[in-house]
Order: sequence, then C-alpha cells, then structure tokens
Amino acid sequence: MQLDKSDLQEALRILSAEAGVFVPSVVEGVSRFALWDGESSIDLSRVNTELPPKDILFPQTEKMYSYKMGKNIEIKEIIDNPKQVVFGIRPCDVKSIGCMDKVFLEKTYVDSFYAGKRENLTVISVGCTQTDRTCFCDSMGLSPSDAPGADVMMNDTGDTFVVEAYTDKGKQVMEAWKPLLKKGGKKPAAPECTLKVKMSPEISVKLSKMFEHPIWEEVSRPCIGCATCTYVCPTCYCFDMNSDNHSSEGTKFRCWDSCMFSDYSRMAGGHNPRPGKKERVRNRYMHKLSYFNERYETSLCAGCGRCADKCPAHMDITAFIDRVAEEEMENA
Amino acid sequence: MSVEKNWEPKIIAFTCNWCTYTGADLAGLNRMKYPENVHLVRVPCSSRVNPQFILRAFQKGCDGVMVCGCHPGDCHYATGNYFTRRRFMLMKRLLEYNGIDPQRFQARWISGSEAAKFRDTMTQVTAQIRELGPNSKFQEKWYQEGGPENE
Amino acid sequence: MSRTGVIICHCGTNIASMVDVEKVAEEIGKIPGVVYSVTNKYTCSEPGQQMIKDAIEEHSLDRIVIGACTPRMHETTFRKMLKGTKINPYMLEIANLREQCAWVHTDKEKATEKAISLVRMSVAKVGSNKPLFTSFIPIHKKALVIGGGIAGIQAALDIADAGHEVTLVEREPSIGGKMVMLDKTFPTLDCSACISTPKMVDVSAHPNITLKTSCEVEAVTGYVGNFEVTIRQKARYVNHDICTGCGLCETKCPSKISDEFNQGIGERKAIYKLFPQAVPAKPVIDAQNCRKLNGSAKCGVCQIVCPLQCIDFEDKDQLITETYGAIVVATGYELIDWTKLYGEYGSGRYADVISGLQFERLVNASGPTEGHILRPSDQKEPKDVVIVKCVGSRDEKKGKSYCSRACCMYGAKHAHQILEKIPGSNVYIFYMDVRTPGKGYEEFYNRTREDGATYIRGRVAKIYKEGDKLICTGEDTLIGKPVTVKADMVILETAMVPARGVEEIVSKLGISMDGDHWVQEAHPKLRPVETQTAGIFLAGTCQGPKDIPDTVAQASAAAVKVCGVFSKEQMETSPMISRVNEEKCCGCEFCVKCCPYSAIAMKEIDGREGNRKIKRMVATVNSGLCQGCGACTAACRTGAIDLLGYTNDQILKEVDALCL
Amino acid sequence: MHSINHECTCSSNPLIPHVCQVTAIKQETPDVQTYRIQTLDGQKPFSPMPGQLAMISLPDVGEAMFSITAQGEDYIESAIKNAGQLTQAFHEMTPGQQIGVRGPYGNHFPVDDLKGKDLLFIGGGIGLAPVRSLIRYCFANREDFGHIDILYGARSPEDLVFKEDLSLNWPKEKDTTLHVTVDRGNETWEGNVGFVPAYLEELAFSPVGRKVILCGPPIMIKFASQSLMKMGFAKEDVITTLEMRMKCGIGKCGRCNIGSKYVCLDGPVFTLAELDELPDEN
Amino acid sequence: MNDTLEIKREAQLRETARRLLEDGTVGYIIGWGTTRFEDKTAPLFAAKPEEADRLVWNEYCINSLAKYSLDDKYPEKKIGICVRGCDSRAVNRLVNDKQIERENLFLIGMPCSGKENSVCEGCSHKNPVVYDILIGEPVEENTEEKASAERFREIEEFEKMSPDERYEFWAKQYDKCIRCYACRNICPACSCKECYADQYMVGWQGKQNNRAESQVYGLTRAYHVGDRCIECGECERVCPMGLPIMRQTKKMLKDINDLFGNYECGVESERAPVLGEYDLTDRDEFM
Repeated sequence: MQLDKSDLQEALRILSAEAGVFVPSVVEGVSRFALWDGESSIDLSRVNTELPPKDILFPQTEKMYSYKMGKNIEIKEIIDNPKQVVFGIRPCDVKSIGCMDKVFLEKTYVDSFYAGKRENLTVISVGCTQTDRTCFCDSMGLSPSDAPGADVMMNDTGDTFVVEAYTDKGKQVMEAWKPLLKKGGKKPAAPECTLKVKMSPEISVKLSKMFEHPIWEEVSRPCIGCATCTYVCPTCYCFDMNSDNHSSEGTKFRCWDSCMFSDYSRMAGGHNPRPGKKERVRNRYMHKLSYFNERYETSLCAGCGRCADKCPAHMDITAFIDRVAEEEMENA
Repeated sequence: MSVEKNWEPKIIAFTCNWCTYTGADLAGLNRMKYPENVHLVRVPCSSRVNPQFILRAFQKGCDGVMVCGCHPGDCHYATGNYFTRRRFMLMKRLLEYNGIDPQRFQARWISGSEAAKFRDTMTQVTAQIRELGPNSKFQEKWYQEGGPENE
Repeated sequence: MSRTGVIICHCGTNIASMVDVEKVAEEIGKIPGVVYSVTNKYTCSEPGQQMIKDAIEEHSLDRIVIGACTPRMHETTFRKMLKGTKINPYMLEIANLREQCAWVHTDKEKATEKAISLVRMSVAKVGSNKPLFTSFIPIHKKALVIGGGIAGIQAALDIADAGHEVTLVEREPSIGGKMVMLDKTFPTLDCSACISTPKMVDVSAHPNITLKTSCEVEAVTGYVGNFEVTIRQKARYVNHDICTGCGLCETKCPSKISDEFNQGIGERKAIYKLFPQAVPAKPVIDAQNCRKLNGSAKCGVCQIVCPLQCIDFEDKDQLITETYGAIVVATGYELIDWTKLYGEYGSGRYADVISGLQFERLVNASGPTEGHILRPSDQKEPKDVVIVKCVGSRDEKKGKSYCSRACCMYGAKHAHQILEKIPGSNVYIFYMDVRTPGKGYEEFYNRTREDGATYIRGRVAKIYKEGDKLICTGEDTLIGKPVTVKADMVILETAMVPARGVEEIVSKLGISMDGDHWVQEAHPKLRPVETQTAGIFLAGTCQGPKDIPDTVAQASAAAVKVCGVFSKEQMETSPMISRVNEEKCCGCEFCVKCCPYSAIAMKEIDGREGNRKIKRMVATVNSGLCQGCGACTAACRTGAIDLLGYTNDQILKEVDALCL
Repeated sequence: MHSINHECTCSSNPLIPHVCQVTAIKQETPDVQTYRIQTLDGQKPFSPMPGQLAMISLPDVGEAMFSITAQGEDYIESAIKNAGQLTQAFHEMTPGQQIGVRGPYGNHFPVDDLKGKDLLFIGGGIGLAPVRSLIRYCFANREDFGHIDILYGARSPEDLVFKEDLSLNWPKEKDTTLHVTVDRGNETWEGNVGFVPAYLEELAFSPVGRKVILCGPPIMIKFASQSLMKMGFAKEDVITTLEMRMKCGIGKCGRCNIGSKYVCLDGPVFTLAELDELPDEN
Repeated sequence: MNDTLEIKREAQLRETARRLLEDGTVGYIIGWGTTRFEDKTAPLFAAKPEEADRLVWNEYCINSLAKYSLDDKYPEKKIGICVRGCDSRAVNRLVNDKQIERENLFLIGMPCSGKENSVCEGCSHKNPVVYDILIGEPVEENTEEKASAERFREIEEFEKMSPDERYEFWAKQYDKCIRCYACRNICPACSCKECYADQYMVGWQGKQNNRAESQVYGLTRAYHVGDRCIECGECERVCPMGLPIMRQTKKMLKDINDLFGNYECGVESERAPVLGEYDLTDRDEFM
C-alpha cells in the first residue's frame, strides 16, 4: 500500500485521536522524538535523531511507586501506560526496542513498568533513504530500509510512502488509515551504509576470550567517564532506583544510570569490582558485543552510530570492532 | 500560575548564632512584631551557609531566602563573614542571572543589638515577596504534579 | 527508625498564650519517628526536666526536641540534664517558640502554624543528629611571655605569683623595654626607672620565672594547652653562668658605638650592658661591632681582662624547644621614624630637632647628660623650646590615621620638665587637640599651662635653621593667623607604631593584625586581651597605643586569662567542630585558606590508586584550634569537611522540613 | 547453575515491595542484629530456598539485598550488619516497625547435590548468615546428609554471630562437629585462636565424599579456597556465594553482572568451578 | 591558519616526541591522533618512539588533554602532554588545586592559532603560558581589545533580558540536559574525588532527571567552578545536548572581574581562587 506524503499529517492526526504520537522533531535545537501536537513539523530529514526513542518505553526518570512512612507504611504502585505510537523510527532503533524487549520481558521476570508501556506502543518505522557517516547498521545485520520488529514499516519513495503492516497492531493502523491508503507502491532499494564494520558472530566469541587482553587498557584511555554514549544509546537499559523523599512521604523512581560512571558498581563498603575506566569500558563493549549475545543470542548494538558521533573524547565503537577483527588471537 | 487564596510567603533565613539570631531573640524580648512568614535556621556563622542551601530552599518551595550575619569586622569568628560576603555577592548575581527576582534572595548584616533592624528587615522582605507572589522558579513541578497527594 | 520525643513548653503563658501548644504537640506527634509528643508548663524546671528523663526511659527515646525559649537560654541546661540519661547530650534540638514566635506575633493561628513548622524543622534536624563527645586536651601549665617590657614583666610576674611557671623571652640583652628609658611618668611624675627596675629585679629573682634575654621566638606549633615553641637563644659570647657582671670588660673594650638605649645620644662599648640597671646585669658582645668578631682586628681584650674567663668567641645561636600552655604577646611598640616622613622638619638634618624619647634620655639623671637638658648640637641649655604633637599620628597623609594616645600627656610632661629645670625658659606646644582621658590627666595638663607652657593650636608647617635658631612656622588655627617661633630646640612627640618584627611573630603564632599592624584582638570590646587563637593573649602596646597604666592593666588581665586556662588540668573542647571525611577529601586546600584559626592542616595518608599503594594529602582538623564556625564547610565543594552539630545533612533536612 | 525459584510472591510487580513487619529483633554482636520478618497478618512473606536473597527496604532511606538466614512456619529472618545509612536505620528499628520486602531472589544452594554427602560449612564473620539457612535446612532434613562439620571464625569472641546456635543448638545435633575460632581471643575465651584458613588446614578434612560450603569476606574466601585446593578438594565441590551491588534484584538494572551472568539472578551461589568460567571481576 | 607553518609544526612535534620517548624523558606522551573521520581527532597516548608519528597537529585537535594526567597522578616517569594555551592553563589549574605535581609533567607547548571550535574566537592565550619545550615559534596573540571585547559579550547581552526571560531561557536549556556529566568530567576545574552530585545519600542532588534537579546541578556546578574556570570551553563542546554551559561560568567570572578586579584563571601557577580569600575593602552591598 502507499500513503501520499501530503496525507501524512492527516494520517498522524488519525492516530493521535487514539494515542499520543511521537514523531522525530527538533526541540530547542535537539533532535529527538517528541509528542506531536498536530501542528509541529516532523523532521524526517535526519537519518537518526540525536536522542534515541528509548525514553518512550523506558523514561529517563520513571516513577514506580509512592510511599508514606509512619506507623504503617503505605505503598502504592504508579501505573502510567498511555496508548502511544512512535512514528518515524528507524530500523536500528526498532531493533533496539527488540533488545530492550528481551531484557525487560524475557528471562524469568517481566518488568511490569516496561511491559505496560510496550503493550500500548505501536511502532511505525520509516526506512532510511540515505545513511550518515556513522551509520553501520548493515554491518550489524540490519537493513536500513526494513525493520522486522516494527508494527508498520514505511519506506519513502519520493512522493509517497510504501506502507506495510507486520503485526496485528500494524494492521489496526492500516485499518485506521484505510481512507488515505492507495494500492501499489514498490519498496525502494535499501541505501547502503558507507561505514563498513568488520562485525561478525566470530567477534563475539573472540571477545569472550579477550577479557584479559591489553587492548582494553589502550582503547579505554581517552574515556572521560561520562554517560554520553550510554544515554544516547538506543539499547542501553541500565537503571538505578532511588527515592524522592519529602519528609515522611515520597516517590520511588528508577532512572537511567550509566555503567561508565565510576560509582555505578561501587558497593556500600567502598569496594568496586570495576574500579577503573579500563574495567568500565571493557564491560560496556563486552556487554554490547559479547555478553548480551551469550545471554540473548543477539548483539546489543544496532549500529546507529550515535555514540561514535557524540563521544566527547571521540571514541568509536566501530574502530574498536575493526581492531578486534584484526587482532591476532594468540594474544587473547 | 494562579495564586492560591490562602497563600502566605514562605521565607527562610539562615542566621548566625552570634549576631542575627541574637538580634531576633532581642526583638522577641522587646515584643517587637513582625510577620509569621520568616523562619530562622540557626548556624554558628554566616560563613557556614553553603550557597547550595539557597538553591535547595528555592527548589523545595521557599518564596524567599535570606542570609544574615554579623556586620563585617564584627564576626564572632573574626573573618567568617568576609567569605560570606564574597560568596553571596557572586551567588546572588548568579541566581538573578538565572532569573530569580532580586528581592527573593537577600543578604543582610544584623547585629545582636539591632532588634529593630531585624524586625524592619523581615517586615520589609516579607512585604516585597508577598508583592512578587509565589515563587515557582527552580521548584519541583515534577513532584508537585505527581506526588502522592495528587493521586 | 529513630524514636524522637518532643516536648512543647508552655513557658507559663509566655508561649501558650500566643501558640496553641496542644495543637503543636498533636500535629508533631503525627510525624513518623516521633513516638512521644506532649506539652509541659515549665520544661526547664526541675519537674519538667524529670518528666523528660522519665519519658526517655518509658518510651525508649533516642532523640529529644524541645519547643521552648531560645536555645541560647537553655540549650546547656538541657544538655546537662541529658548527661544523666542514656541519650547523648547532643541528640537534642530546641525550637525557638518564645523569642522567635510567641513574643513577636499577634495572630494565634498563624503563630501556631509557624510553631509547628519550627518544631518540624527541629524534628527533621534531630533525626540526623549523631552522638557527639567532648574530648579533653591536657594543659601544660607553663606560660610563655613574648617581650620583656613593662607589659611582659607585669604579665610574667602575675602568672608566676599565681604559682605557674613562666618563660619570659626578650630579644634585647635586658628586659625593661621602653618604660625604663623614660625619665618620669605622668601625671604623678614618679621616676620611671625607680618604679620599673624593682619589677625587673623581681622577674630575675622569681623562682617561677625563667628569663631568656637575647632570645627570639623561632617557631610555634600546636594549640591551647600545648604550644610547641622553638626559641632562638642568640649568641652572647659571654658565659652568663659564670659572669658576675663586674664590668671590667666593658671599661677595657676599645670599640665605641652609638648608644641605642640613649637614642643615639652618647656612646657604648661593643661589650656592653644595655643600661646600668640592666637585668640580667651581665654584658653581651655586639658581634657586629666587636673588632675581634667582625674580623677588623685581633683585639680580644675582654677575654684577657675577664677574671673568670667568661668570654667565649665561639658562642653560637642555640635553638630550644619547649611546650607551653598559653602565650602572652607583649611585643610593644616603637616610635615612628619621622625622619623618613617629615622633610619639612628637616628629615633629621637638624641635631636639635629630637624625638620625645630622645628628650626622655636627655632629661634622665642616668642619661648621657646626667639629666641636664642640653641641646645635642652644642650642649647649650635651650631657652625656647617648641614641642610638636601628633607627629606621624592623626596624619593620614604622611603617617598614621590613629591617635597615639599618650603623646598629649607626655608632651605636657616634657613642657613641665623644661619649665621646671630651665628657669626662664619658654615652651610652645603645637597641638591639634588636647586629649586627657585619664585619672589626674586633665589636672596635670592644666598645671602645665599654669606653669607657663604656651599651647598653640595648629600644625608646624616647617622647621628651618636660621643661625643657631630653629624657626618653626605654622598657623594658629584659633586666631587664624600664621605663627613663627624661634626655638633653640624642637621636640617631636611622635606616634607609636608596632615594634619591628611584629609581622613575623604574628605569622608564627597564626594570629592576625589590623591594617596598621597592631595585633588583632578577638573582639574590640568584649575580648580585648584575647586573640582569635585560644590560649594566645595580648598585653600592652602590641595591640594598640597605650599609656603605662593601661598597659599594666591589660598585662594583668592577660595574666588572669592565662591563669584561667591553667585552672584546669585538662580542657574540654567543644565537639561541634569540623571533621574531614578523608575518603572524599581531594586535598585541594580550599578549607585551609578559609579557616580563621589555622585549624586545618594537610596530612599524608595511605591510599590506593588502582593496584598501587600511594600517599595522598588530605585535610585534617586540629580539635584544639577549631572553634566550629563552619567557614570551611561552605568552601568544600565535595562536602568532605563537615561541621558536627550543623552538618550539611542536618541543615538540608531543616530546609526540606520547612518546605513541606 | 542450579534450579531457580523465580516465583515472586510479593506482588505482581516484582519491583514493588510488600509491606511486612519486624516482629522481633535480636542483637547478635555489637553491630549485627537479626530481624524476624512477618507479613502484617503474621504470615511468612514467602518460602525461600536456602541461600536465597531478599530485598529489604525502608522506602524513604533505601533498599538493599540481604541473605535470608532462617525461616520458620510463619516468618523469615535476616541478620544484618550495621555498615551504612540504610543498615544504620535498620539498627534503630524497634519491634513492630514496618518495612518493605521483596523476593526471594537468586538461586540457592544445590541441596539435591548435597544429599548423601558429608558437609563442611566454613563461615567467616557475618558470612555465617547466608550459610545458616542451609545449615538449618540440613538439620531439618538430617537423614539426607552425612557428617556435618561447621567451621566458623570471627575477629573476636564478641563478633561471633548466632551465639546461641554455636553454643547451645548446633552442638546438640547428632553427627555434627563445631569448630569455632577467633582472630583475637580474650580472657574468657577458651576456644581456638587463629585465622580460618590456618585452622582449616590444621583440622585436615578429607575431600572424599565431602562438599564444602564457603562464605565470608573475600580475603578469607581467597585463602580458604587455596587451603581447600591444597587439601585435595575439587573446585566442583566447593560452593560459595558472591556479593555484588544490586538494585533491582531481577536481572534488569545491569549492575551486578559478571560477564553475562547476573549475580542477583544466576547467583549468588556458585561453585568455585563455575566462578572459574566467569571473568575475574568481583 | 598558515598551513605550511602548521605542517612544519606537526613534523617538529613528532620529532620532539620521538626524542623524548627515546631518551626516556617521558614515559608516554598525550597528544592528538587520527580517527576514522578526517575532521575528528582523538586523544592519543604514545608510549613507544615509533608511535610518535601517529601524533597529529591540525585544526581538529580540539580535545583538552591536561585532565588525563589525573588518571596517572603518581607516574613512574614524567608524562608528556601537548599543551595549547588553554591546555597549559588547565595544567596550572590542576597544579593550583593540588591535584597534580608540575614535576610529574613534561609540557610540550603548542602555539595554537585557533581550532574548529567557536570558543577559540577571542582566545586570550594562544600560546601556552607554561611549557617545558615550545614547538615552533609562538603565534600572534589576539589583541587585548579583541579578546576582552569577546570575553563577556554574550553575558552582557544576556543580562539585558528581564528576569522572566532569563529564567525561561535557562529552563528550556535545562529541560534538555540529560545529566551525562560530560561537562563535569571534562572540566579541569572539576577535580573532586567524588562530585557532590554523585552523593545521593547526602542529599545535595537527586538522581531523577527533571528541570529542577538539572537547574540545581547547573547552578551548583557554575558556582563550584566559576571562580576557577579557565575558559577553555570544553564543557560546552562536549555537551551532547548543546547547552551553553560557559555562559554560566563566564557570568561568575564577569562578576568577579567587576567586583574584585582583573581576574583570569590558570595564567599564573599560584593564585588563590577568589572565593578562597577576601579583602577588607570588598564592596559591601548587604548593609
């Protein structure tokens, strides 16, 4: 099916009657997914937003429960799972949502907060027509124009979008859009990432044997220990739990945390299993490229390139992967 | 922001034990009257007041904040209030630069004998802040919107 | 969770009439952690205190909040009361419901609301209180007095008489200071030497006093009760243990040097006693001017003539370190060097323009002229004498802005002495004001005028020489006309300034000075003999210009302060002082810069960096010096230094509690 | 790794604590207290397996993971050492205090693998706490296990936890030997003085048919493991528990990973052989 | 930029670096190296003489390097660091704050005529203020007029706005902040062992990300570093959300200059920060 680009506003308006619609836009100079108010412009000019869409499902600060202390403690869960649609999300970010699904919904416990939001989220992906210089999703086994995890997949053909529903949720969207959709339309060929990274399943296996490798000392040195890479990453899901206390009552919230912070893994007594930047950078790269593969059979990096773009010290995970690929294994 | 009907300015004053707190006690002894809005936090010296306390007070919901100590030269600890003076000259400007109305944060030297000055200052500051209305700057809207009370 | 007990005091009707105390107790009782909340008629009374003690037992309280009068009134009372319970005395907070609430408000409802806020703040704060413990520091009951002028002498004698050991340090070879140079003292005209030399002898004879002349303080560390002082004993080249002070050496010494004790009028030898009545009455060698020691000649005559072989040309400076419990600073004053400031008075070119102190030596019977007033240039008796007051004082442009306090009186005394000793003489006194605030001072001034001294209100603008006369021109501001006086001699009553080297001693002691370099007292009105550093006291003119009675009074006051320190075996220190969290301290030294008491020092501790053991510097607070002001805490960005009793956590909790 | 009981009985949302109350407090040592925890209606909050963990919280102060030291018909118990802000607040509690509890978390001691074996429990300091749940389990099912040796060490006699068990309860159990040692004795101490690893070598246990459960401060674990290896124990037969910083307890927040394993989910119980497989990062 | 001159400077840098590594003067050298992208360089740590040739010197050498010395406070051999004017002031900052010892560093001075970085406009110290060896000839400094006109221009304009406008501006900025703390971690004036903002248990700062908490963070940081800021602009460069962070610290600096006289940090090796001292004659406006 096809949707005329001129009908896009209308298409979104239809969705926004039922749900909050998030679209890529520029807010105060920052490109991110923001709630569409029916008027604001939709910025599909960028390949990727600067901030990933993960906060729609996993807000940077998310209230979990309120409490009142006293002779009796009262605890009340805070449930906030509105119906939401995210439009214009790129295949790499869709894959990232897939990673988060694995974390929050699989392996024994289901995270209720995430599950509630995920249940109510419809993902409408728009494939890329071009790639940024830091994009390397096709090296990570993705296609810039196809997001298998999306509910609806759309691709830009110039004047129209080719629209395809991948799930039941997607079919509902198509149903709602029925008056706007036209038959036909041919999915355009996927653009190719200019950045080719030597990623392969072997890299994950290789890395799992490189825990003590001298490479970590070297690659970690420029790191300044900030959270930029983790906060712009669409898959980084680590969080902290804290309370916002007002005398005897307050709210327990969880908030993004970063494994790059020095106090992240420090224990109450002061012992820190990852005391230096070497250990922290190693943990992050390993987590992305090896540990996660071991646990969930997929890599935790979608190749969006945001970290390489934003790192204050200009560290680059793609350069790291290539380094590992070239590394002779006798050192491992 | 609509002003609550029964809104009363909430003013916190960090006062040094040796001058302003004593001056306030003297105002009490003399049964001088001033508004109920002023709440004193007793500290040994005005130099004990960390400028971060000021931010905290605004953030948590104070409408006005004061720092009061001995007159320069009269500090019980000799030189403490010279540091206070520098710290708050800069902090006051920084706050105003970030949009706080100048009246909302004030520093004053009030000695242990200046009960009348204490009364007059507190009366005047309360009036100024009443005029300005409730402060919402630096405040935790986030909590107010979703705290347990509102559920 | 803590178990806080709250008592809201009615204070008779003082609080209860304006604050609904029952409501306060009820509201506060709802706060989690408050397990006991009641009102009481008179909490500070014996039954009131008993009630708290009982409640502590009955309700297993671990913290107490009392809403009552100002904590400045009864904080100590209640802390004392808690000493007898299982609760630490510092697990207490007092909300000021009387002076800062009931007495100053008129609307009962609002006052009650405010009272609730105030108590809630205290409850929040007390929740973060930690038990604090006073520590004790031992007191070394030995005092150090720096400076052997009349102030130091008096302080040393008073402390020694009270039964404590004293070391008196004087950099000159003899004690006595300025007072012993003076001829007579106003207004009684006692012979200055006659009343001061016996005190000097008392010092040397006192069993509790160790006299250390030709000594200077080299270094001071430590704190009240425990000052470690290093004293430099300068080489004297004369063994005072053997020397009997016979004076033979002095008579044979060939070097003649201008005599500083006589203010340059007259001469002394290279081996010398500062003055005839010097204490100790034994000579020293002035190495700079000794022909043998400065290498200009072989000499050594003194060594040859000394019957007891006291002379030791190999003598060296020695450093002695001792511990003192208290220090009295009595470093005194000197006169401003007018020659550098007043070109219009000849900058010292005219021999007969002399300073007040030079005149004291001229008129002194033991001075170079044996008490005859003879002008230095030609040894003639002056007939017309001009006295100029306020030279260097009250003169912001050239000298000091302050009034030197004693000059009006000694100016009058000098006029009186001239008129008495030189019949038919004329004395003209140029003055700005005449200030005589002292017992018998105004009478003395009047007597001088009756004696015939002519007081002219105005400054002398210029002094120049015409023949053997000194022409003094100025303006009589009372009549608004220029005046010219032809004088045989001019006496400049110059300003007192701090003794040379005061800057060094002040920095060694870690105390401070004012803009004019007078040593800073702790409080100008209420603590005039104390410094900011506990255990260091001030006597005499080091603190500011004074006359002799005031100097002696302050010296005795300082002595009493010292005895106060020594009245206990050990001193309790307040536990509400700063404390460093070494784990957080990054060693930036900002706190050090802010401490008024030099109570923060850096120390090296063991640390780890990765797998390596390293040494790093952290701040450390000297509990003997810290007075608990907290200036350091606000300078510490990390919050590594915190003030116990007023911690960041406690204050933030108070703020938060108000903002509910 | 062993079978995991991941059925959170507290709430449908595993991150939200269940309000329980502390019904009894016992002072074990100057800085260790044991809390008996029950639901508000006097029931057992949940039935943990030996070695499992519970998240215990005072919502306004914080939340942390503790091992469950014992359970009864209608209660669970946890022994907690006063070491920080939260544990300080615990130590200020009085009976009747309400707290937040969620769990049980983590795997547990492989009780089935231990059946029929002689057991050697080695505990150091507060490290006896996690082991105690298993010791009690073994006594409750005494026939299933062979000879039981308990080797426990603390810094000083005052620091010995569960004194009642050590002096009264456990010595009464049949076929059980207690070996207690302290680093520094006092006037009244008549037992052994010395570090755990040294005492362990002195006691010369045979590795044949014996499993070891080892828990204590990292330094003790390190040296005791070395001693055990020297004595001929296989790494597969030495079981220990790990401590990591934990926040969520359910394998999501990312903090407690060692390699691809989460201590809160896949641990805290590991054999030394399993630990060898993991990156050296704890 | 005079290209041939700078190319020559790069060659000289490599040569010097090689020599310093060869003769053991330094254990390693911190400089700039290439990345995958032509217009980006990354900090390079060269430890072997042959690695000296990987050092680059071009208009993209923008990362400040001095703070990396804190990762190795107790080195066995001296650490060689390439310092531009701003980096050299950062070194002075760290030495002043007792975080490193000057003797542990070997400073390779790099006269710098400006990089692809807006902060370089109006730079007041293009040449290093302290160094052990200078690579090539010094470059011409901006005129004092230019530097001082540029220094507080933005601040002065901003001050003209009304309080509400200013609040609005900053509120929107802090709404963007993601609290990644890159500004803090890159800042040579931020050298606390444990930042106040990480001490959640003390309660200075909540970890929740919202406008109020981010404002508190922003203002507190401005106050903490304001009297020690060396105006390198790294905070602003690294901010992934593009907050004009320097406008806060520069406000502090401007007020300090207005109130207490000329003040520029990191230019002298020993100078107490303004808040670490006082003057009896300071203006008194709190009467």
